[in-house]
Amino acid sequence: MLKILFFARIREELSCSGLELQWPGSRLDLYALQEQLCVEYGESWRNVLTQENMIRAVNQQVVTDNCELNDGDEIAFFPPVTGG
Amino acid sequence: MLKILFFARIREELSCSGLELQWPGSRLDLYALQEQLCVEYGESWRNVLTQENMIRAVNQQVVTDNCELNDGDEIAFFPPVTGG
Amino acid sequence: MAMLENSSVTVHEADFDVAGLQRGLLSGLSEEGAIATFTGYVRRANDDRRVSTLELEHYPGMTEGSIKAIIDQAADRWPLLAASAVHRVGRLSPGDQIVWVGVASAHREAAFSACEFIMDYLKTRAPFWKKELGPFGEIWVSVRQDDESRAARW
Amino acid sequence: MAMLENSSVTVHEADFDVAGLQRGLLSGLSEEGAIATFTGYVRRANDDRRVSTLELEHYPGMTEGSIKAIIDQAADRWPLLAASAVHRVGRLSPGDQIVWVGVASAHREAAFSACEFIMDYLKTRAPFWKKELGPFGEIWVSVRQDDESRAARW
Repeated sequence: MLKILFFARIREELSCSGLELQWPGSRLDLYALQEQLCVEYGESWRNVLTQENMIRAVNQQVVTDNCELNDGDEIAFFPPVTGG
Repeated sequence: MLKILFFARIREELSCSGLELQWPGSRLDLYALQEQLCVEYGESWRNVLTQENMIRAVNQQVVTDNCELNDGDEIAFFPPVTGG
Repeated sequence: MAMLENSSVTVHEADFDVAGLQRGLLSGLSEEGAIATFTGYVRRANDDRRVSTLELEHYPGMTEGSIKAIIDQAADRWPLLAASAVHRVGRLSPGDQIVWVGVASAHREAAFSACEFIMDYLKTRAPFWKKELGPFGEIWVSVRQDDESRAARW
Repeated sequence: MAMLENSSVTVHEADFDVAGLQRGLLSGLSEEGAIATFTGYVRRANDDRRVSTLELEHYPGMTEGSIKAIIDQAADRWPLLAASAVHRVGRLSPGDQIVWVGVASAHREAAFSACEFIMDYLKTRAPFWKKELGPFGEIWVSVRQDDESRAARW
């Protein structure tokens, strides 16, 4: 299983705070997962998830490139942070 | 009248927290005043007041050179500060 | 990487008490000569937008973990005795406290530097998002370029 | 030279309450986005001397005036909304609070910089003197070279 989370503006634009996907049982990397979401949920999701300043985290660590995923991973998509 | 103040280690070394002097009625500068104190109170005062890192203030402003004094001035001698 | 034992990171909706948080940094051993703190407040106006409410969202788990990691990084760079961070989430109003960071050290240089370092990272890396609500409607706050360049200087 | 209207400088023997002092920096207009504070404490040991009592002496009048001047200098350099400084004198014990400086501004950069600037000057220019008492007898604290070089960087 993969847990996928969306925060802030991204959450609002997708009208979705998160979803769970069955682990495909084969190799899967972050960009393939993103492409899978874009295909499954359509053009509006593609527009959001491919935004230039999108931040992606795997298991609560920000990743700046593609990376291999594993069963049980938590993947998050969010805009630049504005805390403090 | 001149008000003369001593603080901290200087106060202890002189056993004096301050004194008042009649205004001489003529011109007086800071170094002349200091020399007058050294003459009046002796060698022990000279040793203290001529210490290399002595700080002098006139009317609560630190001065690094000699300066003209005026009737009513407040002159202070103290060691380097160690607040905070 | 060093682990600072006396450190805590809290994210919650409730307000916080700066005096109590500051006392929490003291060990009772009187080794602390210096505590530097920072408190962030909701401003009434931002870029001339009049703000009536601020909504703060975060990524539970990652927030706490990333701030803890930042504090440990700070403890690697400066000789710290204690550090904590508190960040509020939910709906806040102008004048409300948002964030508090406090750092204790023997001397002030380390306390100041680490407090500023933690705040810079908290502003640019910790997963919090602010939305401003007001007469203008709703707007997600965007990144201050200034914040990015401040964080990059460390 | 600018005069910062919301500023105060106090020297007294009594302890102080950091939360109350911090609240005193807020105007009620919610323009403050940031407050940076510094609290100095009496340490139990200094250069391995075990300190049982600290005696703090100052130059009444000049102390307040020189700190006020430092705050006004800070307000010239950074956009400040309020600043205060409290310094204790008399006999203090390890763990006691000695000094508090707090600065309010719209943004954190100004608050941090001004707070540190005021503290650096307070350590090197304001007429306070510390005497340490302990098993070693009495000793007037001497100037930390470090403090001098920190003040010189501004």
